[in-house]
Order: sequence, then C-alpha cells, then structure tokens
Amino acid sequence: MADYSWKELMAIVFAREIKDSDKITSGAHTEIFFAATMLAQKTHAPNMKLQLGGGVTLCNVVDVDVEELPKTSTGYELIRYAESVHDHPDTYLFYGAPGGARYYKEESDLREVNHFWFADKFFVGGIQADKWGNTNMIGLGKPGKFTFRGPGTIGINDIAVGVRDTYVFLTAHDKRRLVEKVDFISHPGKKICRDNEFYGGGPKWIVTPKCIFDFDPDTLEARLAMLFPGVTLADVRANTGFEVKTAKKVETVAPPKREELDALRTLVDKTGVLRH
Amino acid sequence: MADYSWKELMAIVFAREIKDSDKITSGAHTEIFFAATMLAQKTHAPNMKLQLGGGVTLCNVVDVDVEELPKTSTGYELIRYAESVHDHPDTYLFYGAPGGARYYKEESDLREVNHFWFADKFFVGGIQADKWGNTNMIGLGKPGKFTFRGPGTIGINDIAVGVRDTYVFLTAHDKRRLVEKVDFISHPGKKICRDNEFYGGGPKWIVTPKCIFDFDPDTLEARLAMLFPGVTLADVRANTGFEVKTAKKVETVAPPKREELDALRTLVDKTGVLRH
Amino acid sequence: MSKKRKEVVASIPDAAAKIKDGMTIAVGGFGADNHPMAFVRELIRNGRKDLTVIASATAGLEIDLLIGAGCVKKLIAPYVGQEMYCPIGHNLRKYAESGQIEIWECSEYILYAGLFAAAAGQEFFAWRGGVGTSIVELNKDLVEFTDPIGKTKKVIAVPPLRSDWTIIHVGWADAYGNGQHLGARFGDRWLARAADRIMIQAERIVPNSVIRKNPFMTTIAYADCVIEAPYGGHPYAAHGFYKEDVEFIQDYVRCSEANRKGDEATWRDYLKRHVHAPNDHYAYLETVGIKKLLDLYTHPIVSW
Amino acid sequence: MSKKRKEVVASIPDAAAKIKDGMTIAVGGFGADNHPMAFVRELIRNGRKDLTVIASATAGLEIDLLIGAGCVKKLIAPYVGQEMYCPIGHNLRKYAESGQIEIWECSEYILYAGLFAAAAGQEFFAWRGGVGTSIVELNKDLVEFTDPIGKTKKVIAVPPLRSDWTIIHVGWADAYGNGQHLGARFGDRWLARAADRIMIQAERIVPNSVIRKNPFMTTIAYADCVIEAPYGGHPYAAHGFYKEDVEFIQDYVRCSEANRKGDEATWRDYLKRHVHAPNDHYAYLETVGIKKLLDLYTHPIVSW
Repeated sequence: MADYSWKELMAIVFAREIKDSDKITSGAHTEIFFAATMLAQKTHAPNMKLQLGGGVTLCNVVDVDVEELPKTSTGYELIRYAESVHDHPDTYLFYGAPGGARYYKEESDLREVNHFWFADKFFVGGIQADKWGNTNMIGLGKPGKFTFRGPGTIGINDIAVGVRDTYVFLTAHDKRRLVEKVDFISHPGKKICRDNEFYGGGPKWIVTPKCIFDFDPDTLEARLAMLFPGVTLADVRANTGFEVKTAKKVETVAPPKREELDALRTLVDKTGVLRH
Repeated sequence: MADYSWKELMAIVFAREIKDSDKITSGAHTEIFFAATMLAQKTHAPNMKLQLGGGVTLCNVVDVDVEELPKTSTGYELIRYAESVHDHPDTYLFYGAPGGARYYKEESDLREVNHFWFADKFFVGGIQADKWGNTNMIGLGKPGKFTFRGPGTIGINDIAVGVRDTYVFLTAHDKRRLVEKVDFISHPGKKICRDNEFYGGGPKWIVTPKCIFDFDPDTLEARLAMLFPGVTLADVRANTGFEVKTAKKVETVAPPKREELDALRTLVDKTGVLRH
Repeated sequence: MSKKRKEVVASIPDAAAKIKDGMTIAVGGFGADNHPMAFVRELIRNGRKDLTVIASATAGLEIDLLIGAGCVKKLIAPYVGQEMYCPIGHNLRKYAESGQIEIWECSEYILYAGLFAAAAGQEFFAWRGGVGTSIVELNKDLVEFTDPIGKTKKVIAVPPLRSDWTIIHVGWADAYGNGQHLGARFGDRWLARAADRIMIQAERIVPNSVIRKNPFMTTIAYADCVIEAPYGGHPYAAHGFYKEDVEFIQDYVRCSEANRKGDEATWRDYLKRHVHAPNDHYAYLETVGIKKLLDLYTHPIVSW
Repeated sequence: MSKKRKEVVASIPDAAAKIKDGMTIAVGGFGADNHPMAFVRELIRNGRKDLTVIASATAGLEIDLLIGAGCVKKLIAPYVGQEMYCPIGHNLRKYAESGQIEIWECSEYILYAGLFAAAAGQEFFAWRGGVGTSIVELNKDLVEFTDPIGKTKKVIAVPPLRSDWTIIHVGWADAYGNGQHLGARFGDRWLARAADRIMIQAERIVPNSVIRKNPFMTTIAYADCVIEAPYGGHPYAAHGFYKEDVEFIQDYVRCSEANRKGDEATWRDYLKRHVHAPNDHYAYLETVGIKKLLDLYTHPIVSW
C-alpha cells in the first residue's frame, strides 16, 4: 500500500505543474490546491504569484511558517500569509493580461512580468465534464426543471475568458460525471473558448482519481494522457461516459518522491490535513 | 465698502443652499466650496454627507476643529476631517441614486437615506457657459484647431448623468464667458440632460460675480433670478453674450448676516483664506 | 451653535422590523465568514416571506437557512454551499429541485456586474464572462449583444441589481453608521453600494474617534442603521474576533440534509432549537454556551 | 531547500532606461500630490520623446513639464492644471494650440472606463457619461451605441487604455515590489492595473515585515521595478511625508507661462536649473536646500 494519500498525490502532481513565473488563483478544493501552491512557493517557485480564496489574499509563504494548512478558502488566518488583500470583485480587475493577446503566445517576454494578474492557472470543480472539457456546476435536468441542483457556476465562466489554463478536477471517476454532453455548461471547453475568441484557452487537463486527460490540439477533444499508479486503460474506459481516445503515448504519473512528500509534510501540511 | 470679500459672500450663499439631507461632492474652486460645505455642516446641516476632493475623503467636521481652510482639493491634511477614504474611481461607484428614478421625485422618502452616494449637489467651473447652461472646459475653436485650449472636462459630464443639481460657477462675468452657444460642451445643460433621459437635472444655477441665473422650467433656458448687492439688471445685460431673460421677480441676494460671517471666520476660515 | 449629528443605532428587533415581506435584501459575508446571523435569525423569527435574496458571490449556509425557513421566493446567487462541510446547500437543492424558489442564474462577476450597474447608476454593465455558457439561456434578464467597437465578439449586458436593504456584518462601527472590517471584505462593499439602504451588524459599536484613526479602513460609510451583536456571526467566523464553530455547522448540515431527504421533523426541530425558542440574540448565545464561544477566539493579525 | 525570492529594486537611471521613445506611460498622483517627479525628471534628462502619456484624472504640472520638455506626442488626460496656482497648464496650452501634441479627449470616468477595460481584459467598457457632450465628437475611438436592454438610451463604448509602464509614487515599498500609500490613493491603483509593467517610486524602501503588518494597506502588489527616491515627489506633496513647495510651483508657473508667451529662454533656463544641470536626484535636492525640504514636513495623520 502506498505511504501517501490520494490528496497528497494530487497536491504533489499539481505542485509539479507550477512554474516560477506563474500567476495562480486557487479555486475549488481548498485544501489540495492551497497545499499544491504553497508547496511550489516553498520549493521551486518562490516568485509564483498566488491569490488564495475569496478574501483575495495575495500570499507568499517562502519565508513564512505555515502552521496549519487552511481548511476553508475564506478564513481570517489566510491574512497571515498575505502581502496584499483586496475586495473580491477586484480580482476581476486583475484579469487583463499584460500585453493583451501578446501575453498568450508561447515564449512571450510578458510571461516574466512580476505583477499579479489573474491568471495563468485556475483549478475548477464540476459535477459533470464532457469530452470537450465543458463542465457543469449548475445542475442536471433541463431549463426550468432541475432533477439535481448543483451549487452554481461560481465565477468559472468569468475566469474562462482570460485565464491561460484551467484544470478541471473531479473527485470521482464514473459515467455519471464523465459524459458525452453536459446538461448545462458553466465552464466552456476549449472549442467554445476558441469559437468565441477568448484569450483564455479553457481546460488544459481533466483530472480524476484515475487519470489525467489532456486535449488534442487539433480537434480540441479530451484524450487520455496519464494514468495514476495502479490504474489501467481498461478501467478508465469502463468508467467513462464518452469514447476514450488516447494521446500518442499514455504515461503513468510518477508517484511522489520521498523529498516531495517530506517537503509537503514538513513545510506545508504539518498537521496532516491531506493525509487523512 | 462691504466688510466681507466676494469669496466670503460666495461661501455663505452656497452654504445657505445646503440641506441637512444633502449628499455633496465638491468640485472646482476648492477654497470657496470647501468653506461653504464645512460651514453648512458646522451650522445647520450636521448630517450633510460631504466628499471633499480627488482623494475622496468623506468628511464630517461637526465635532472637528478646522485649523485652516484647505487650499488644494488633494492635500494630505484633508484626511484629518475624514471618516472614510476611497480611491478616486470609486466615487463613480457611488453614483446610482437609492431607488433609481424614484430618488429624483420631489419629496421622495429616499432623500432621507443616510448613506453617501454621489450626489445632490456638485459645483462646476467653466471657461464658457451658454443660455442653455451648457458649459465648456475643453477650449475655444473647432475640432482639430483650438485657438484656446481649456484645462479639460474633468468629470463633469460623468457627473451630469446622475447628480440632482449642478451649480455652474464663473469667476468673471463678460461676453466672452456668457455666450449664445459654447464652442464645445463639456457639461450638458438641462435640455440635453432631459433629451438623453439622464436622472441628473443639469445646472440649477449659473453663478457669476454679478448675478445668479436659474432656468425656466418649461423652456429650460437660463433666466436672471438674483442680483448680487450693488449690481443692476442693465449691468448684467451689458456684459452677457446672450439675451437676458428674467424670472418673474428678480431678487437681490441677501448680504451675509453678522452671524453668518462670524461662523465662517471662527469655525471654518480662521486664517482668512477667503478674506484676501 | 452647531447641531448634533443623528445617531442610527437600533435594537435587533427594531432593525429587523424594517424588512417587509416581498423586499429585496442582500446579505454580506462569504463562505464560512462574516455573515449577519443574528439579523438573519431575527428575520426568520419574524416569519418574513417572499424575499428576493441577493447572496454573496460565494454564499454559505446563511442563505440555505433562509431558504429552508421559507423566507425566500427568488435567489440571486452564483453559489450556495459550504466547501468541504457541505458542497451544495441541502435546502437550496430541496427548494430548487421542487421549483419552490426561482433562481436568477448568474456567476460571480455577473452578480458584481449587476451590483456595479446599480451602484454606478448605469442601465447595464457589459461583460464577456458567461458567453458560451448556459447562463444566458437560463437567465432571460441577460441580453447578449455584439461589441460595438470590434463588431465581432459577443458581450452580455447585465441589468442593475439593487437591494432595498443590504445587511453587512463588520468588526466595529460607530453610531453614525461608519463600519470597518477587521479582516477580509469579500464582496461586502459592492453589495452595500447597490443598496437603497444599508444595515450594519457590528460585533461592537465604538466611538467615532476609533474609526477616524485610520479612515482608509472604513468599508461602509454612513449606513442607515447599525445594530450591535457580539458573536452575531455565530456559527460562522467573524474576522478579527472568532473562527467558525465546526460542530455547530456540521449539525446544521445534518439537519438540513434530513430535510432534503424528507425528514422535515428534524429540520423543524433545528429551527426551534436555534432560531425560534431563543427569543433574542443573547438567549441564542446561551444555547451555544460561554465556554464554546470563548474557545472560538482568534488572535489579531492585522495591526493599525 | 527553498529558493530565494527575486528583488526588483533598481537605481533611478537604470529604471528610467526601461522607458523607450514611443512607449505609452501612465503617471500617478493627483493634483499637487504624489507624483513620481524624480523619475519624470530622469526621463527628461534622457531626452525621451514621442511618448503617449496617460495622466491621472486630475493631472498636475508634472504632465505640463513633460509636455514642455518635448517628451509627449499624445496626451490622454481629462485635466491638466494646478487649481488655484495655475488653472490651465501653460505648456498644455502652448502645445495643444499649436497642434504639437495630440489630445485623446476624455473625462475622468471615460479615462477610468478605458483603464478598467484594460485591467479586466474586456474589449470595451460601457458608460453613459459623455453622452450629449463634445467628447465623442472629439475622440474617434469612442463609439456611441444604444443600450441593448432598454433599447432607448445612448451609451459610449470606451476601448481599453493600456500602458507599457505605469509609474506610481508611494510612501513605502518592499524589495519585492509591494507598495503602500500612506495617504490618498487617488486613481493610482487603476493606472497600475492597466499597466503591462508597474514602476514604483517609493519615498522609502522598507522590510517586507512592515508591509505585512497591514496588508489591507498595500495598494500596489508586486511591481516590476522599485526605486527609492526620498523627497522624490518634490515640488509636489507626498502624503504622509511632506507638503507641496508653493514657491517652487509658483516659479514653475511663471517660467512655463513665459514659454507659452514666446519667451523660450526663460523656460530653457528653468529646465536647465531644475532638470539638466543637477545630474541626479540628490543633486536636484541640493538645489532646493535641506532647510527648505525639512520645512515641508507634515505630521502623520493615519495610524496603523
């Protein structure tokens, strides 16, 4: 049995994705993404700009002791990590990328801009996701008749206009959640983003407990890119509600290294919030 | 010779206009309008809400000693009178009247709303004003060719959309300033405000060193309403660039009473900024 | 010679009596923090109904409670839940799935866009977010149009969202209605600016001189009414004073889940225990207990 | 194991060298307060030209100086003057009336609308103010259209206004680019948010721990470059440090008025005395004199 929890694995996988020049706003699943982002700042990305939670605390924890991993995204204690705090609506005033469209080109010099804006990466949840990466937080059913009411879109549609990459994160992998077509779209997938000339690229990944999908750059359809340790392609196919296409090479996500786990547990999650 | 200066007279005339329920933002001619508004708070309008200057200091001086009348509208010392300070753009976030259109009806219960919004009264300057109350801060000449460049519109056009009454204030009265038609419109008169369905009523008065014009409620044209002490109708006619119509009864502005002057000089303008 | 300034302090019952059936109210706070719970409970005691409720951009279970108590006719909210404690409000689900409440579908910034339009006195606010989603299909008040400059991109016109009263919980306020948050402000200032009238629920009323020490920290200027309610945010956190009461929230989640699943007795009992039986705010606090309240203490972080 | 954070402090010459001919810069402050004058003077020393300058909503003579020094090709400003000291900037008049600068005609909120559109990544910002005035006639970038909801009222679409660099004077900042105003913020935050890159001119650089004491007072987060310039706002006021130098400003007004009236020698002499001859910021301060600088002291008002 692995000596790490699923949440620890997720935090480490996402921390690896983070670059020193990134501007990141945390979204759903506070405890995992707060851990991932704080871990990245404390290890390889000390200049990554980080907005935590609806209190819009711009945090840097490189030289600050994280006594306990925050469990809610709105708590007063987040201010201990903050260098700047803003009204929540102000977060949308940080949306415009420096240089506008120019920012989104690969290797743009504007990537190195220091000031915070919103954002290179954003983590989103969903009650459904489809093969286009459209996700749904609104509910199931039809307009005027919900068979299941979801929590609401939060601000994911607002964010989709400008954020470079979103990461869709599902807490379970089954045919109810991964569907051919979502009932409602709260977060538009890559195709809709492109059709509407958004700067934002839409989802880069769909992450589930079994695997990571990325997107075919031509068709903009989801394709299996990585399996978590111990999961098979057949397992993914059996539990996915759309036809599972695959990337040229499907890799297995590298399990946490000893030093990654040590860093997570000694620098960010001392009390083991993610372990249990 | 009068024992008061013209600026003192102006401050007292405007202070008389101010009601306890008013929400006021000061505009041009800092020293006169700061004096008028502070004087009103210290005498008959202790609950009048007052935004002073571009630092958006919301000030109440009822129980605060005004050591010296501020000479600029942006100074640090204004913060001494403030209970709340905002970013300058935020002032435009206070624009929407409580109740929307309902606020602007006479005797609306919403007049008594306590919270600040922008605004019942605003004082504006101009390099030209015409008989419609259109005023011009942009310049003289034609598009693409200024013979005289004015300072710019500041925000008067923005304010005109929602402010109940503006007071146009000219520092001299002559045919160059009071014209048949302004070269450019920076502050729209009452007719333009009505035609565009603004909530804001446009100018209530045009005030010059000689007289006060108000507006015919039907034609929305300026008409002479009050003369300052010692000024004659003939004098106004001779120095005005449009045909001077008159209100049914042209009154003379009451000179400052002893107690008004005393209050001004002992409570607001101790150092005599307005006297000289 | 100078007249005195008007004070706007009221008791909780007198303040709550200003809210009438059918009004639109906006309720401040965010997530598990800074909700005006003493005021919310008093509204329920008064049996308010047919309210249109504008929630914060990430509403917590304060809105779920109002729904479950039958006060809400229409809900304007981009989210109702409590993160890991309760991903989706159970009463939200019960009432939305049975069609007992109308939902004005929106996202965080579509909400703010409407508040902005109201606060700034504009006919609408133009915003790109929401294009390409189901929100416009679900909310007929939103109108899609084409960018008049570039002529190609789609934009959404969001109409003004105005409340009759906005109720905000702050750390402290003076008697003239000036409130200061001691921690995060979330979207409270925007909810307040779009209000016809503003109600402050303060942990503490303080002298005006405390406010003037740092007027940059004043977040609400000249509210129309101020009530004092120490621990008035319980069971949620109040920044600068206390953290959320996790067990209490978990009890709420359990009882509201029972309600959603048809066990209305458990839910009625919850309302009786925590809203109706204690006849005022201090009687409510007695049901929590002094030690529990004091154990929620958080030490100050921000200095001024 | 942890890597160190990057510090962004630069000397005034190194910072000013980042501004190239033809760039768009925005200059913070308001009226007679909080202008980044040490930086502005260095730009003039460097002979910058063809700049597009976005001014504050009520620009003072810092912009008039840049115009008179020949740095400006296009001006985006709703006002340039200095209230009772100088109702209209003399160099503004000279250059505008002779057609040597282009003016992007706007008002305060049309300026902010453009900054907002840039900051929020929107194609335009819809605003009613300006309808019925000459502004739309004078500024072809503004497009009038009809409210898509109500279908009757006219609205103006304001395109984004983005700067290559925005330069803001603050009270203090840390080495990572976090700045705090010690007094009024005016429109500085909006000028900064619309910037590709942000330059802070700070009266003082302070440790990061000073910033963290009250992060609600941080007005600029993570500027791209920070310079330290004590008395860097002179002859204008810097909130929390010193007031404006009235005599110095009056001398400016006199010399710029002479320039407008054709006496270019007086103006050239002004530039020589106060910009070109002193070869750095401290040499400039020497021309003012220590006693004069110290006499401008203002005592602190805001506490935190």
